[in-house]
Amino acid sequence: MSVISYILAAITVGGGLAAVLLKNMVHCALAVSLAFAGLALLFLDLDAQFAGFVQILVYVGAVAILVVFAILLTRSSETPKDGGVFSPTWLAGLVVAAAVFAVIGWAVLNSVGGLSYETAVPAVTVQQIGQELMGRYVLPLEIVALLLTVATIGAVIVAMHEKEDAK
Amino acid sequence: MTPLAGYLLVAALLFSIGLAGALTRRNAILVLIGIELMLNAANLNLIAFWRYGPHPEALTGMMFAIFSIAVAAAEAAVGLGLVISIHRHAQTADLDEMNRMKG
Amino acid sequence: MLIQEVGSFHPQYVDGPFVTVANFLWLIPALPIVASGMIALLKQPRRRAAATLSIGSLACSLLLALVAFAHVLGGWAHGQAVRETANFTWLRAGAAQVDLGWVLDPLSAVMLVMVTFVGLLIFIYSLGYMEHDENFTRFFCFLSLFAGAMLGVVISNSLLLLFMCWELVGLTSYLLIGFWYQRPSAAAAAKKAFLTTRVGDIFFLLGMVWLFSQTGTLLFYDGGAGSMESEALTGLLAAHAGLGLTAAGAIGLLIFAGAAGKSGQLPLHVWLPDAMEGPTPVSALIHAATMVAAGVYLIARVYPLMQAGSLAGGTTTALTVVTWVGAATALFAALIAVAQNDIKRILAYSTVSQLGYMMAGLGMGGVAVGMFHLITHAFFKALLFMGAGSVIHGCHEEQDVRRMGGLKSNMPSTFVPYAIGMLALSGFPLLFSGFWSKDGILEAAQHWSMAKGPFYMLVCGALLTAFYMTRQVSYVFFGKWRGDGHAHESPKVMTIPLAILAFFAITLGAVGTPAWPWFRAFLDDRAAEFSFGGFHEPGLLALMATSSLAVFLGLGLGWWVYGNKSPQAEEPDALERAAPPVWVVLHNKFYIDELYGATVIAFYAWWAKAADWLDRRVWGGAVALAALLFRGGAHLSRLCDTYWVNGGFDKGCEELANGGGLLARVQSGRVQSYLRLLALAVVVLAAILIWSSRG
Amino acid sequence: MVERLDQLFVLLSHWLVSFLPAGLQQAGGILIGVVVIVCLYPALFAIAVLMERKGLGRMQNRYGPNRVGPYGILQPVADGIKSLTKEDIVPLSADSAVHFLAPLVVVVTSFMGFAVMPMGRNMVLVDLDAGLLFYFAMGASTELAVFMAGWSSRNKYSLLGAMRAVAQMISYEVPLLLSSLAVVMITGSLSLTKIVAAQNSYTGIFPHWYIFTPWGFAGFLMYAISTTAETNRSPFDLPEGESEIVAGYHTEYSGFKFALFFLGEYVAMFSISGLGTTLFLGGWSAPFSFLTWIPSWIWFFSKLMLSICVFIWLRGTLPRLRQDQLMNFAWKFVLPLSLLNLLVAAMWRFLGDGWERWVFCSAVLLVAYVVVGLQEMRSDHFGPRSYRYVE
Repeated sequence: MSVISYILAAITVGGGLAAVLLKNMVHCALAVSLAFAGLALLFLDLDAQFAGFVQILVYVGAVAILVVFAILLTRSSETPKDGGVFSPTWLAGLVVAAAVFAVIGWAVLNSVGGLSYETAVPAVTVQQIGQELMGRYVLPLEIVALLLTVATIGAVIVAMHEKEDAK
Repeated sequence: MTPLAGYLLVAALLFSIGLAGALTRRNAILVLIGIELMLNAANLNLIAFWRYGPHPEALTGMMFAIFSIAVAAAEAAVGLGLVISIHRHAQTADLDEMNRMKG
Repeated sequence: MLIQEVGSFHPQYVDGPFVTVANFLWLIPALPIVASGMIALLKQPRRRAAATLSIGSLACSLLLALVAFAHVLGGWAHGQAVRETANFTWLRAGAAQVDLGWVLDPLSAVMLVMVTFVGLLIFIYSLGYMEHDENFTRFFCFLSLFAGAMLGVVISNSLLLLFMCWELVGLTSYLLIGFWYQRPSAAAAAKKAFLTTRVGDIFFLLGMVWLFSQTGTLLFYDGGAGSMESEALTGLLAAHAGLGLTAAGAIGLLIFAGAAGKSGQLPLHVWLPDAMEGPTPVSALIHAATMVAAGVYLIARVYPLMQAGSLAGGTTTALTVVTWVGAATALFAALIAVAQNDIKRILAYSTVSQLGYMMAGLGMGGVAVGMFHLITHAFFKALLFMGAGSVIHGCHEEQDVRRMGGLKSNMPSTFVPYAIGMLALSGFPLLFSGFWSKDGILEAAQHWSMAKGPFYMLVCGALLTAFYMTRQVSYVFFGKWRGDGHAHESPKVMTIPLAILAFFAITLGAVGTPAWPWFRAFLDDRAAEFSFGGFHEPGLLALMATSSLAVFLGLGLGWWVYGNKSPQAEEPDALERAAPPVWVVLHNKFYIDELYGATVIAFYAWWAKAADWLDRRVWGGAVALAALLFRGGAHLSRLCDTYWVNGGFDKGCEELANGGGLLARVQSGRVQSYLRLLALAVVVLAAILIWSSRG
Repeated sequence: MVERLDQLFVLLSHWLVSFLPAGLQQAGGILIGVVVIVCLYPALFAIAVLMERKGLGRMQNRYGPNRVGPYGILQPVADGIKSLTKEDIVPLSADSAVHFLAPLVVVVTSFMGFAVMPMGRNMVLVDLDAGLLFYFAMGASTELAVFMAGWSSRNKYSLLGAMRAVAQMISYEVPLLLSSLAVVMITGSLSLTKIVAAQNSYTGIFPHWYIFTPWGFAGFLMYAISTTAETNRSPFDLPEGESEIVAGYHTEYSGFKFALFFLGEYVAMFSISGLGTTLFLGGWSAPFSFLTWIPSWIWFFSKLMLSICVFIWLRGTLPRLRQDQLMNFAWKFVLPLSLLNLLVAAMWRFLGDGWERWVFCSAVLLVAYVVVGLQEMRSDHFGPRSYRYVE
């Protein structure tokens, strides 16, 4: 874990925490996009170049915008929060999250500790990815393509402004 | 502590932060953001295992991450679409008030 | 009714050229029964229709009977005795089947003619007698029914069919005796008659069932398989029935008990005198000619059974019993008749005594002797009863002989036939039929191998018969009129039948004289030739002399004691003055009724009380107990239902429901709580996995 | 000589780098490249602004700015100084943090594009294998910045402008990607240097630029339309529609932040047209075989300035599109045709050499353009405007 990775990890976790803790919704959205960008950089740090750029393109480019649009459409940013930003049973949630982190952390430390491979940096070219996509992963690719179209149409229909509502 | 364990820990931390966000925040969109975070933590795990795994040239980890990103995007779109339609219907994005599915 | 086969004949019998008679034999009883049915549907005032229907049907039956008789006579004349049967299966239950049928043979032919002829005369007589009675139609309906039933008894070839008609006859006698049911004495007499004959019928039933179980069939003649035929009889003889009796003997005795009940023999004779409560034609028809004769006819019909096992000339225990009972009844009834004052009651006891004669004749002399006396007795006893009827009618319903007298002059057309009848009954020698038939019995009694007792009893009986008949005639017809008002002669419709019967009372004797024993031959299927040699039987003339002596002695004694004296109604009877204690005993009929009252009836009363007690206390108690138990059980179940079921079970269900409510609260609808549970589950699962893998 | 001239800057940087210790050399080289880009493109920005204002003026039959310096040459300097000295007013209710960040993000993401741009032979800062993907990734994040700007200034007009801008950029990003994909499919690589290398050959005197292929020309057309929309320029400059929503998302910006927005906009224009030239106009390759002696970077920058002139020319002539017309045009005309173009490029590649593929591809594309175009014309979108009033 080089210095850079530590920094990037810190940025990502900071973004995540900010996204969760901030009061203003838009700030949360921006914080989360920062986290996404940080994560993309982590990917680059892990020499997964293609994944990193895709992460930026998809998450920072599209999902963040989507979240922001959602926030604006549902006017979440303006409505004054009477009961506070957190739900009444926030403590229970926190405890559970902490428990989950403890368990996973403990599992990670106990299991993967032994797997220290100092492997060479895998030189991954887009060519190879293309071959893989069209080779072994052609079926998942088709399915994801279908899924994306269905999701888009679905989302549009769900969120569409019915005519009768307008009247 | 090996680099892999480091990344896994970061991913676990990010995952639990996402979970905490999902569990504690009142607003539906924040819950979705929490879920996105958890998904990304999972991707980080994948890439870390791919990078420090035995056969990085097999590209499985990375491919898996890429597909996961694609699917997550679709999921985010549908999720937000739902939230928007709920808001239009129930005039609120507050999760506690959306309990019409009560038993 | 499925007519199974036309008729099974003995191979040696060959029937006549035309259709067998047996086929239409059933018409004879059917006609009167159908007539009675139709009369029953008529309205009360339809008197003319009822009379024509019943008399017409009986006339047709008479014609048919004559045809049948001619057929049998023709057969007998050709030397082939005729016995035609027509049997059919009435009931089939699994393997066993019950057959019915009818038979035409000399015995039944004779009876058919007698019953229909006498019946017809009595029907015509009762037209006049019952003229003023408003239940005219009902009377004729019962009469036709009775005639049909009696004819049924005569023609039946099966003991079961005979028994059925036997019961029907009993029923109609009850109905006719109790015809004037307004009078309590008539109702009581009817009931008494019915019950005492029932006692006899029960033994008859037992005998019949036993016969059926032994031989498997109740038919008399069934082409060799009938119960009266040799094959069945040998079977019966083989079976022993205890008390030294063979099955045949025992069954015979049981059937004789039935006959005794119906024919009023000694133990069961009490109902016959009381039956005089019924109208006189009823008494004439039923209690003189036909019904009482049914018992004798029954014994004649089952004679092969009774006689089975007797060696040549010998006799069986059954027949000896019949004889002794007959002789005893004859003497006993004759004694009582002497001390009676009611005109019909005297005749009733005379009938009982004559039936005793017939039974004794059957027992000692065989079927022909008994039957001949039955036929002759039917005619002159019917004559006497109808005569008495016209006397009562004439004296305005007066029945006590002591209030009559001197009717000789103002009721001549009644007096003459009555006198003929009286002479025939008492057996005036040579001229009258009574003498020949009684003589046959006395001859048989004389030759009886067992004992001389019955012979002497019968002779005394004959003497007494002559005595009480002269007493009656002198009281009624001689002396002065002691009644109130004046007696008037009965109309022609009543006196003509008397004349006809009187004619027969005289001529009928010719058929049975020793010189030309046609009747015996006819019945025993032997050729009858006319020869005076018959009289040369050893001791026959001596017998005739003694019997005539007895008759003359009786007549003379009677005229001497009573003659033309016509004592006042209140004066004690001449005999009473002579021997008061004897008179009292005889007048009260040997106190038999009182005896029965004290023994049998008392026993029944006690037994009824005991049964009632048993029923009320024991069974009633048990039922009450059961009821109590049930109520207790119901109470118990209510208790457990309220406390245990409602308390426990329902409450348990309630708890469950609440638990369900609790569980439902988890479905709070809040997404985050679900997510929390999910995460918690993951944590727990992971912990378990790690813990288990570490271990 | 020609070679040296061509590689002038490359040699220059090598020479500078040689002064650095070995460890840092590689980093130093990249640093020099960055510095060059950061200085060069603002200079070009100044020239472009001047050109635009002078060009527009001339088009509108008037002189452009000619007061400052001879023939108005120094106008950009004047503007720069003005923007630096103007007071930077931040609205009270504005979300100061986001408000401050917005212009920065815009400018940074715009400049990021040049990292992978081959401006001359061997003159590319970072030769990424997935160069084009990197470029589009950076391009995608500008929308977020625009939104931040619009939202943070808490102004109805700015928010409305931001929403319009974001919607427009998203709509046209998809056809942009698809049309460039055609080029990637033919060359077989995402790396821009390989794309230029593939075009850098000549048959006779004519270069193998992709624009001279049927699918290339159609692709370039779609690309050009998308770029103008992507940079909110000319017919698609609704976000700053002065007449309706004042200055769009940068209404509340003044002073240097406004200048930054302006700079960001122009740098985005430069980078996207630079990408266009590398993809379709052969990047730094000479137009004719006999002109190869002229240094490669001159060709690159001349094509670049030519594109800018076209932008200015478009701005001067075409009227502004309405929002719904704009959106429908994107989703119903540009997107389907770029998809079709992708198919045609695939057919082009597998039909093999020979005249059949020329005829076939061009025929298909021609028919498609005519049909879809007419269909679009007839639909009411371009007819008289229909008003929907708020009930």
